[in-house]
Amino acid sequence: MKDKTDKIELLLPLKAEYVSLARLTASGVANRVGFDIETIEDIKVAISEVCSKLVSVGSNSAENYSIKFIIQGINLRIEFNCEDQSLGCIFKEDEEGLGVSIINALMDDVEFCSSGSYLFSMSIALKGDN
Amino acid sequence: MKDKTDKIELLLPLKAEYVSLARLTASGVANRVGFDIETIEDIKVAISEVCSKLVSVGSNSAENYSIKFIIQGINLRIEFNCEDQSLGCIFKEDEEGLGVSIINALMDDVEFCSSGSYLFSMSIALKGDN
Amino acid sequence: MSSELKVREEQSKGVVTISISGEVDIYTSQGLKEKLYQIADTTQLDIKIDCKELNYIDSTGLGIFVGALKRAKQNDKKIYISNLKESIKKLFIITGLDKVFIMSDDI
Amino acid sequence: MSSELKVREEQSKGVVTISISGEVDIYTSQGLKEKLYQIADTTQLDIKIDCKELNYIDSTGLGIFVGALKRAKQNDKKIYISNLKESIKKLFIITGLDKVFIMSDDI
Ligand SMILES: Nc1ncnc2c1ncn2[C@@H]1O[C@H](COP(=O)(O)OP(=O)(O)O)[C@@H](O)[C@H]1O
Ligand SMILES: Nc1ncnc2c1ncn2[C@@H]1O[C@H](COP(=O)(O)OP(=O)(O)O)[C@@H](O)[C@H]1O
Repeated sequence: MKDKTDKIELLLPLKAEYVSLARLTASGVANRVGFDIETIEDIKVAISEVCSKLVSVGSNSAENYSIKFIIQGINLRIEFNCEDQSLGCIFKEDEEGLGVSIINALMDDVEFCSSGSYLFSMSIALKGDN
Repeated sequence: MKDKTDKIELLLPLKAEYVSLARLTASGVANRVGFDIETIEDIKVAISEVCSKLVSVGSNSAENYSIKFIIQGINLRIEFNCEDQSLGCIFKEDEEGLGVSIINALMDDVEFCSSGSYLFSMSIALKGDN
Repeated sequence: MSSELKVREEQSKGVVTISISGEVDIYTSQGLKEKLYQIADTTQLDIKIDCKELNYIDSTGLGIFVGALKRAKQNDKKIYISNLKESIKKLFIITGLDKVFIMSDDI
Repeated sequence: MSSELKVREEQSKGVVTISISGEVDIYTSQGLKEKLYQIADTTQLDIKIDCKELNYIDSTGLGIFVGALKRAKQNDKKIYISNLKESIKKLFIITGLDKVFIMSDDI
């Protein structure tokens, strides 16, 4: 596993029927990083939670959103963005919903309300037993 | 099958190890359009031929290339692009290589040397028996 | 790869069994919701949701299970969840839903 | 999903059989190339490439088969290709390579 950064980005229509495509691409990325099957399933669920939320919230101005996968050594970071910056925080900070619980439990690190160049980000690293 | 246009875009590092990810994402897109398994295999091969060529040619200035999937009704159009516009025609026009034969045979329509906003494009439509 | 979802309904031994196969996500869940709510609203029997062939579910689907449970309870019926794959059982534990439903692999 | 490739070599009945399983693409092909060329350069037997478990191949892999054939011919040996899946047999037909190799499912 080399330590150079690789970036993969997927742009998808803000439509429910493409959320499964986000999962499929995510499984390929996670497989390439070297995650085991169980962790790949976790990553698929976490990504799907964010995509579902984005698709449900929707946008009046944007048709697409992006998922950026940033592979750095054993670490996979996933950033979500949308041209429609008015979306702001896609999950409420004190939200106790199923989606938020799942994302928090499955990912190592979650940034719910980003002040950066993206709406939402989360990351997960290969563990010792991978 | 609705006739609105949906666009999906995948940005990949110009590296051999990500070509399989292009195939994986392509299989998800083609499945969503409604192609049968045999045609999905064909689309995967055609896309892989273009990716392999781009990766072999390489670039001094660009690190990534993009694959844009444009779904319009029963038609799937696939455009390849790279920030490094000096790449020009990625296949020689009179090339008789295996890759070119395969792409020509599997796709309905191929634009080897584009003057448009992309380097290369090809398309395929659902047939009557799909 | 395909995000297809199939929902089958069957009555025997005093339970109505709903077998779910495929993937439940925001796109496929609508059909499941209609079917499950309609059964939960009207059934005279307890409900068993058989997840043996369920390959994927996320909060959209879990929310539908919770909605069905509320309806079943008003109707004085129980919901049993059975044959969950490990990766899915994990989601029930994370969300505490393993304490809300009757988790059962053997009825 | 995984683009892994496995290459096994076995001798029996006067042929050396190379069994390829997985996906041959620009990333995985290097190992196949080394193994196949080395065998084609040195074998005293004809070569059978068994593709029963080959799920994917593109021009990178086909080019390696052609390269191996050139080497085998200099060595006065033949290459048989067997058990191709339909989607892969199609690529041999498209490229005319079905006339260049001995296509055989039964040796
Ligand atoms: N651990 C739990 N126990 C019981 N009910 C729960 C639990 N977690 C969530 N719920 C209920 O599940 C339903 C769906 O949850 P959630 O996804 O948070 O809501 P929403 O879909 O409105 O965002 C809500 O009715 C919520 O009250
Ligand atoms: N139909 C064919 N019959 C015999 N040899 C072929 C055929 N098509 C291609 N080849 C040979 O296969 C090898 C690889 O083909 P190709 O992919 O076109 O070359 P390259 O890898 O140099 O671009 C070349 O040596 C070429 O001559």
